[in-house]
Amino acid sequence: MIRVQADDFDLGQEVAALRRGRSDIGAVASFLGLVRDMAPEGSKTAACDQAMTLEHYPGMTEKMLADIEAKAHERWPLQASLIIHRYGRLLPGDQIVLVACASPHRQAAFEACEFLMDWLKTKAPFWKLEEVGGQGQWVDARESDEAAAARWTHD
Amino acid sequence: MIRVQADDFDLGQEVAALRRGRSDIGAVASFLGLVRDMAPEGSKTAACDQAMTLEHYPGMTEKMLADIEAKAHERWPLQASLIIHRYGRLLPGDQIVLVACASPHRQAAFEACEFLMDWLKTKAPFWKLEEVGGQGQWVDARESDEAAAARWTHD
Amino acid sequence: MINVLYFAWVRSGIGLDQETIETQATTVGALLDELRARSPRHGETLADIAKLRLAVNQSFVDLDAKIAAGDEVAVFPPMTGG
Amino acid sequence: MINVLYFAWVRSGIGLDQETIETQATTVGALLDELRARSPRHGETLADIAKLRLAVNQSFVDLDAKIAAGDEVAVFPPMTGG
Repeated sequence: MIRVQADDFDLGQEVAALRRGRSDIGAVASFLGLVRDMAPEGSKTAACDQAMTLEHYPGMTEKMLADIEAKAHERWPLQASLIIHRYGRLLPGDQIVLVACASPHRQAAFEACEFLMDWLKTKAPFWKLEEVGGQGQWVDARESDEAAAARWTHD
Repeated sequence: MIRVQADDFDLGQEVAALRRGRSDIGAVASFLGLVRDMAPEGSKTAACDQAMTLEHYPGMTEKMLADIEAKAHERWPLQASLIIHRYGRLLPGDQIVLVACASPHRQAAFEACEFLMDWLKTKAPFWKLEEVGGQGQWVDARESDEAAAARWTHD
Repeated sequence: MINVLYFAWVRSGIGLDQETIETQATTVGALLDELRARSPRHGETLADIAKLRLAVNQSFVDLDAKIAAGDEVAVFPPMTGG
Repeated sequence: MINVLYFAWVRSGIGLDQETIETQATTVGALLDELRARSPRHGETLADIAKLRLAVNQSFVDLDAKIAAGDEVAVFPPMTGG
């Protein structure tokens, strides 16, 4: 299941819903991505003077997340999965993204969860605008994210 | 932090406690291990006629879990971590173990979480007794768990 | 008529989140050339193709992808979600 | 005096969860030999060392580990937690 929303979410409730009424799941791996302090090392800008705005491409975002999730199900024996990604204005400490994968065994759950995060970083149309002390700056894509996504196509 | 307990736990509350009051955490990877249906494929034994009893070595369990957690902190830049392992009689669908790792970046959080699960499987003194339709049987250790733990010592 | 969407710094650079273009262009590359000529802001923002990603009807494409009337074309920077 | 603890099928095989042993053994291996002689159940349960794991004072050890009066020795199967 995928959800793209401005609202916050509750990790415990989401994973509980994934598991509800089932006794065939042995493992649930999950990942929570959070807004970190954005001020440069040593800067005096307090967390309360920082914000991150997540812009996305409505329609394409849902399509890409559903594609990514389907790819994970083709590749690993997943019993259930969930991707929630927020958009809008967030503050340091806020939740951005949740990925959870359920499988009979732990390795598939872990690998699928990492795969989903790696692919989501490079395929889902989201962009981050960081505001620190009133200055807004678009976050550059990281080469390490491209490399992390590429590792799933070379084995 | 480690906890060995008979009582159940709440994933959402535990991860919230790990994060509380912090804005330097970018990633929380977590793993939830559950009791699965134990009846052989095709068997008619209902989930309600199954149970798993986890026995452990009080004292040594806490010591080994604390050792494993300390090893993860030496190896990855973790900001917080948590291992909760239950003992006693559990039913299909029940929670057995929770591991959560917080880090500025996702790769360290994922790797440390997998490392903790792999080491815990082979180093923490727990033993599972499965009861299916009144028959009790001690679960054999899996060679794949030994292999999974060994991969962390060969790189 | 092609509907063109802009996101992130492409949107703020051009100063529009979308515009509808009358064009004879049959590829995304040809459309981009036309877009660059629309204003100095368009020209500057769309100058370096290496910094841009393209989608037609919500699928990633290259410069030589075909376009036709009614398509939705999007121009945006590399993604930074997650 | 050595306090010996048994877990899982070692416990149910021997029928005890712990016992206190008067021994002159100075290694875990020698202690195991003495334990095997205590009863047929001990002998059978502790027969195959490949199926057993050993700890002294809550640390894993091999058969040649030294033991001394007051030590806590534990005998159990490979672990199956997690």
